[in-house]
Amino acid sequence: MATVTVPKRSALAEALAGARHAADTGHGVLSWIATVDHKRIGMLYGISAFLLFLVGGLEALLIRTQLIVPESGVLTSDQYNRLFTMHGVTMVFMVVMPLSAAFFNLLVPLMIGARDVAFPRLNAFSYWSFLGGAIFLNASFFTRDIFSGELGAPDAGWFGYAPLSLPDFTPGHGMDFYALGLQIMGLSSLAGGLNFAVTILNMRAPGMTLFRMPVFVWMTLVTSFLIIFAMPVIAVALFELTFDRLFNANFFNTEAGGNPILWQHMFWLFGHPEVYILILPAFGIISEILPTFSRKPLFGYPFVVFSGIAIGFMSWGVWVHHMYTTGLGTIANSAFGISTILIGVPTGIKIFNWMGTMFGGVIRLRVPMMFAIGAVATFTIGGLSGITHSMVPSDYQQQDSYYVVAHFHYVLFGGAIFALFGGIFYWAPKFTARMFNETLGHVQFWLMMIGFNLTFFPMHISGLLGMPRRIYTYSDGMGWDLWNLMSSIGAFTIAASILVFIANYVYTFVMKRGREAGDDPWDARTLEWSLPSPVPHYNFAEIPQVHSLDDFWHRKYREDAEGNVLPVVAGGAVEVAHGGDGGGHEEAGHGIHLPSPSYFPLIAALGLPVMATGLIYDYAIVPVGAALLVVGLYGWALEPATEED
Amino acid sequence: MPRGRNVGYSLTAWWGVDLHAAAISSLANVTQTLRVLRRNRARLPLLLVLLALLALVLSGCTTDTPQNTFDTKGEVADAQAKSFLIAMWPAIVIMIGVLGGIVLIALRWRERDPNQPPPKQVHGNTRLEIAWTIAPAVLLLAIGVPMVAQIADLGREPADDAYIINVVGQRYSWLFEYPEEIDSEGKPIQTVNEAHIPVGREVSFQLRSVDVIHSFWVPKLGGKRDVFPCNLVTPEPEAPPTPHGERPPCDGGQMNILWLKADEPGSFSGQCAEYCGLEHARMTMTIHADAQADFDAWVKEKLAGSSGGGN
Amino acid sequence: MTLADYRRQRGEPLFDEQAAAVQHEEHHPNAFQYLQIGIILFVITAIEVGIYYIDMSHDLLVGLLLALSIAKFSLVVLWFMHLRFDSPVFRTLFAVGLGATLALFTVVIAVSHGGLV
Amino acid sequence: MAHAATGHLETSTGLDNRKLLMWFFLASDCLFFGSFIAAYLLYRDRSLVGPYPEDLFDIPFTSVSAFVLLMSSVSMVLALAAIQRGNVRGMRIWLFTTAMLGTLFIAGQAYEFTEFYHEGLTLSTNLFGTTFFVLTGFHGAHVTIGVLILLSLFVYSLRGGIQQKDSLNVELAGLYWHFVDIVWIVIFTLIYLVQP
Ligand code: HEA
Ligand code: HEA
Ligand code: CUA
Ligand SMILES: [Cu+2]
Repeated sequence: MATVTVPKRSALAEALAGARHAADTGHGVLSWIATVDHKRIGMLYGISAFLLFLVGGLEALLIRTQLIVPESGVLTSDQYNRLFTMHGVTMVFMVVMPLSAAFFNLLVPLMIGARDVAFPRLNAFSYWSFLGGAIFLNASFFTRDIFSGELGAPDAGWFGYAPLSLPDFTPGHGMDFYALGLQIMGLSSLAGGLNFAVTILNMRAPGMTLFRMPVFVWMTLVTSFLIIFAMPVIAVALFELTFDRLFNANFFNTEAGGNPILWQHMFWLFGHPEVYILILPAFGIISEILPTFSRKPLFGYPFVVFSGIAIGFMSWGVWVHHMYTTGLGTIANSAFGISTILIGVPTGIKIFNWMGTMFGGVIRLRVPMMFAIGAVATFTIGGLSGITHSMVPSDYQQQDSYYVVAHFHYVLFGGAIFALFGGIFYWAPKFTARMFNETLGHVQFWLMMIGFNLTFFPMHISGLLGMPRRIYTYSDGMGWDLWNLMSSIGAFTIAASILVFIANYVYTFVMKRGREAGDDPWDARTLEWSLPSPVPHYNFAEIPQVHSLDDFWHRKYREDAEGNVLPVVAGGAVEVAHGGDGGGHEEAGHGIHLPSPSYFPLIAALGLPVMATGLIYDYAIVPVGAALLVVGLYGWALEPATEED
Repeated sequence: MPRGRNVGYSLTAWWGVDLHAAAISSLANVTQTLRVLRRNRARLPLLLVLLALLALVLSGCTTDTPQNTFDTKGEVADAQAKSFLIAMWPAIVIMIGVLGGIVLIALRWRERDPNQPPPKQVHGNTRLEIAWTIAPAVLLLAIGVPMVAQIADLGREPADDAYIINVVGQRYSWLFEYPEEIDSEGKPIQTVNEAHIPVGREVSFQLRSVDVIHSFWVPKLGGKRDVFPCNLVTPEPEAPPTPHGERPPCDGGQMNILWLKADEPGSFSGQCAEYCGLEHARMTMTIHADAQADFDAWVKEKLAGSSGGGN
Repeated sequence: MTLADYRRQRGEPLFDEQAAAVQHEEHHPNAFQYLQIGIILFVITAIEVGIYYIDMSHDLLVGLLLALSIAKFSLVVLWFMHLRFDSPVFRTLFAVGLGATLALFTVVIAVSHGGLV
Repeated sequence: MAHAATGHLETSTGLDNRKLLMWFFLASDCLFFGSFIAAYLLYRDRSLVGPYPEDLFDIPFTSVSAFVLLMSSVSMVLALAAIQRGNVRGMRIWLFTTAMLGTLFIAGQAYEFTEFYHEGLTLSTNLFGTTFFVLTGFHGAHVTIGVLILLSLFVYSLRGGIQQKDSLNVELAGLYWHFVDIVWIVIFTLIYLVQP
C-alpha cells in the first residue's frame, strides 16, 4: 500500500532498488544486511551480544587474573582501570541490553500474533546503530599503541563520575568514546523502546487483550516505558559531558562553580531504571519458562504483571541510594532509604508467584528450567543483599566496596544472564528447529552455577572486610587474599562453562548433531509454539484469533471446573494453528505483503559513528557522517515500505 | 475446533480457589517432602557443603583484619554494623526459606514418568497474594523505621566539643590539617596520610578535595563519606575554625563533614573508596587514636618541631 | 498500564480491536477556532511582556508569569495538539512524561548540594 | 513517508502507529528538555564571573522571537486544517509560512548568540554561558529539524505527494512543531522572564 511512487528514478535509485531486490531473495549476506525481518534482526542482536559477552568476559578474566594474588603485576593500573570500565560498560550496554532486545525481537511479534513489529525499518536502524556504537566504543582500545600495552579505552568507571571524567583528569580520547559511544547506543535503545511500545499496544492479534498477553510481552512493555523515559536523561548527561570534554563547557567544571553532584543525579536517575531495564526482560523469560516446565499456568498472572508495573514505577523513586555517602542530608537519605527498601515488596511478589507456579506441578528439570530456577535462586540472594544496601547506615560501610560488586553480579549475572541463557535454550528450537544437547546443557549449568557462586559469594566477605572496588591491587595482610583467590578460580570456572556452551553450539548447529525439534518440543503454552519451526518469514499464515491467556495450551488441553486437565482430541487444534495443512504454508506465504528489505536504516545508522569519530578527531569528517545520516533518513522516508511486484 | 475454558482476566476467578484445600494439601506436601529428603541420604553432602560455607563465612567475619567492618572500634562503626545485622538476619532467614523452598519444590514435584499427565491447573490465590504482599511490607517497614532513627542519629552535627580536623583529599594522598593547633608561624600543624586523634572524643573531619571526588573511609571507626571538590570561597589561611555544623561555602562541589569517635587507642587503617584515578588503590591512610595525654604530647612535639613536614 | 485496567473495569473497549470504531477524528476544531486561539496566545504573550515592565513584588511577578505561561502551554497542547479531542491514550502518555519531568527534576534540584534541602 | 505496511490495516487500539510513536517520543522529549532546564535552574546564580543573564537578555527582542514561534504554531495548525478539508494549496501556503517563521526564529537566535558572543559570553565563560547556550542550542536544533521536515513536506506536496488522505503526515509534523513551541514557552518564561 505504497502511497506514492516517486516519478523518475535516478541511476542511484535504480541501483538501490536492484540491490533491494537481490536482498529480497532471502539468501546470502545482502539479505541479512538489508533485512527488516524481526526474527533475523533478533538473531543478529543475539549473536552480536554474545560475541560482546565474550569480550566483556575476557576483560573480567584479565581483572580476576590481576587480583588473584596481592601486589601482582599482570596489569598496570592504567590497563586495569580501562579494563574494568569497559567490562562494566560492555556487560551492561552491549550484552544484557541487546540480548534482551534479541528476545524482544524474536518473540514479541510471535507472542502477540503479529507479522512484524510496528516499524520494521526503525527496528533495523536500532540494530545497526547499536552495532555501530558498540564497535565504535570498543575501537577506542586501539587508539593508543595497544601492542606496547597502552589501551585507549575509557577509564573513569562505568558511571563516569565527574570531574574525574573531564579531560584534566582523564586525558586522551577514552572518555570521548565513552560519551559518544553510549550516546549512539542510547539512541538505538530509545528507537527500540519506542518501537516495541507501539508494537505491543497496537499490533496485537484479534482477541489478544492486554491481559491475555504473555508475561514476557508485559515485561517488554514495561521495559520499553522505562527506556523511553530513562534514555533522554542519560542522553542529556552524556551531551553535557561531551560539551565539557570537547568544547570546554563548564557543566561539571568545579573551577567555574560546576557541581559534580549534577552528574551523579543524572546518571543514577537514568541508572536505576536502567538496572530494571536489565532485569525485567529476564523476569519475563523466567515467567514463561517456569509454567511450561511445571506444566501449570503461571500462578497469579495479574499479580505478576502488576508487580512488574509497580517495579517499573518505583524504579523512578530510588536513585539516591547510589549516593548515600555523598552527604545529601538526612531527609534525602531517609526518604530514599525507605523507598528503596519497599521495592523489595513487588519483587517478592514475583518470587513467591514463581514458587507458587512450581508448587504442585509436574516439574521437568530440562536445561531451560534449570537456568530459570537457578536465576530465581541467585537473584533472590542478590536482591536481599540489595536490601542490606538500602539500609543507609549499613551502606555507609558497603558503598564502593566489593560488597556492592557482589550484589550487582548476583542480580545481573545470577538474575539476568542465567535467565537469558535459559531463554536461549528454551527458544532456540523454535528458530533453528534443532535442540541443544541436553547433557552439555546440564554440564554448563552446573559449572556456571558453581563457578558463579565461587566467584561472587566471596566478594561479599572481602567487601565487608573493607576491600574497596576498583583497586588494581592490594597489599597482603589485609585478609583479602583467600577471597580473591576463590573469586579468580570461580571466574575461570565460569569461563569453562561458557566454553561448554560454545561446544554445545558447535555440536548442535555447526556439526548439525542437535536433535530435530519439531514445532512444540516442550509442550509449551504461548502462541509462538503454534508455528512451524523454524518460523516462516511471514510468521502467521493467518492472523490467529486469540481466546484466552495461554491460548496455545488451551488448543491442546481442556480444563474442567476443578482444574483437571483433559487433552483435546489429538492434533486437531494444532493443525488449525498452522493456518491449514502442510501444503498451505507455501501458498499462504505468497499472498502476504511483508515490508521489503532496505539499506537505508544501515546507511543512516552508519552516519552516527562516523559523526562521532569526526567530533573527536577532525571536524571535517562530521559532515560526511551527517550526510550519510540525512541520505539514509530521506531514502528511508521516500522509499515505499513495501515494493510492489 | 474445541477450545479450552476461557481463563482470561477476571478477578473473581482468582477467589475461586478453595483456600482451605490448598492450605491443607500444601501442609501435607511439605511433610511428605521432608520425608523424601530424610530418606534420601544422598543430599547430605550438599547440606554439609552449605554448612562448611557458612562456617567459612563466619570465620571470615571474626578474623582480625585491618579494615574489617565488624571489628568495630567506635560508636559510629558499631551502629552501622548493627544496622547491617538488622537487615542481614531477616535476609538470611528469607534466603533460606526461598532457596530451600525452591529446591524442595523442584525435588518434590519433579516429573517421575515422562507420561505423567499435567497436574491440576491452579491459576492463583488472591488471599495468598495479599499475604505475601503485606508480610514483606510489614517486615521491611519494621526494619525501615529504626533505620530512619539511625540515619538521623548518625547524620546529626558533631558535638560542640568535637575536635576539628580538616582533611584535604588529592590524587593520591590525604592531607590532615589541625586548625586548633597553630604553630609559631600561625600555621596549623599538618600531616600526610597519617593522622592522630584523641580517644573518646568526637572528631569532626571536614572533608574537601582539590581535584576529583575521593571518599574518606576508615572502616573500623565508621562508614565512608565522599570528599568533594571544594574551592573555599574564603581562602584558607583566613578561614577560621568552622563553627560546628556550618559548612564553609565553596565554589562548586561542597564540603562534607564526617564525625567519628574512637573508643580505644590503636592504629586504624583506611583507604580512599571512590575511584579517583591511577593510584586510587594506594590512596591509603592510618588513623592513630591516642589517649588524650598521648595525643597532647604528640601535638606538643609537632608544634615544637619544624612547622609542616610529615609525621 | 493502569489505564487499560481502568477501562476494563468500566467495560470500555479502548484497548481492544473493537476500539477502531471509537475514533475522534471528526471533532477537530476548524480554522476559525484555531485563529481565535492564536489571538488569545498573542494577547497572553503581550500581557507577559507588559507585566514584566510593571513594578510589582518579585514573587507576584513570578507567580503571574508562571500562570500565564501555563495558560499558553495548555492552549497549545489542548487545542493545537488536539489533546482535548484525541484519544485519552495520548493524553495519558503526555501527562506521564510531563508529570515525571516536573516531579523528578524538582527532587533533583531539591536534594542537590546547595539545593533546597 | 509511506505507511508501514505490515499486514495490519487496523491497530489494536484504533490509534495510528505513527501517531502513537510520535506521542511516545514527545513524552520522552519532555525529559530531555527537562534535564537541560533543570541544569540551568540548578546553576542559575552560581556563575563565578560575568556576564550574567541580566547583563545580556534583551527581553523585547526575545519576546518578538517567542511571538514568531508562537504564531508559527498557528500557521501550522492552519496547514493541518487545510489539508483535512482537502485544500492542498492552502496547506502548502501555511506549511511554507510555518517554515519561514521557524527560519525567522532561528535567525533571531543566531543573532542573539552572536550578540552575546560579542559581549563576552561563550560556552566556556561561566556556568551561565554553558547552560544557556546548550539549552537554547538544543532547542534551536529541534526547530531546525522541524523546519527541514516542513520544507520536505512542502516540496513533497509540490510533487503531489500529499493529499487529503495523507493528512496524518502533516499532523505528525505539527505535533512535533507544537511541542518545540511549548518548550520555548517554558524556556522563555523560566529562563528569560523569571529572574531571581
Ligand atoms: C539487575 C540489576 C539490579 C537489580 C534488579 C537490583 C535490585 C536492587 N538493588 Fe541494586 N544495583 C545494581 C543492579 C541491580 N540492583 C547495580 C549494577 C549496582 C551498582 C552500580 C554501581 O555502583 O556500579 C547496584 C547498587 C545498589 C545499591 C547502591 C550500593 C552502593 O553503591 O552503595 C543499592 C542501595 O540501596 C541497591 C539496592 C537494590 C535493591 C533494594 C534492589 C531490589 O530491587 C531487590 C529486590 C529483591 C529482593 C528483596 C529479593 C526477593 C524478595 C523477596 C524474596 C521478598 C521478601 C524479601 C524481603 C521482605 C526483604 N543496589
Ligand atoms: C551484566 C553484567 C555483568 C556481568 C555478566 C559480569 C560478569 C563478570 N564480572 Fe563484572 N562488572 C559489571 C557487570 C557485569 N559483570 C559491572 C557493571 C561492573 C562495574 C564496573 C565499574 O566499576 O565501572 C563490574 C565489575 C566487575 C569487577 C570489579 C572490578 C573492580 O571494581 O575493580 C569484577 C572483579 O572481579 C568483575 C568480575 C566479573 C566476572 C569474573 C564476570 C564473569 O561472570 C564473566 C564470565 C564470562 C566469561 C568468563 C566469558 C567467557 C570467555 C571465554 C571463555 C573466552 C573465550 C574467548 C574467545 C573465544 C575470544 N566485574
Ligand atoms: Cu582517591 Cu580514590
Ligand atoms: Cu539502584
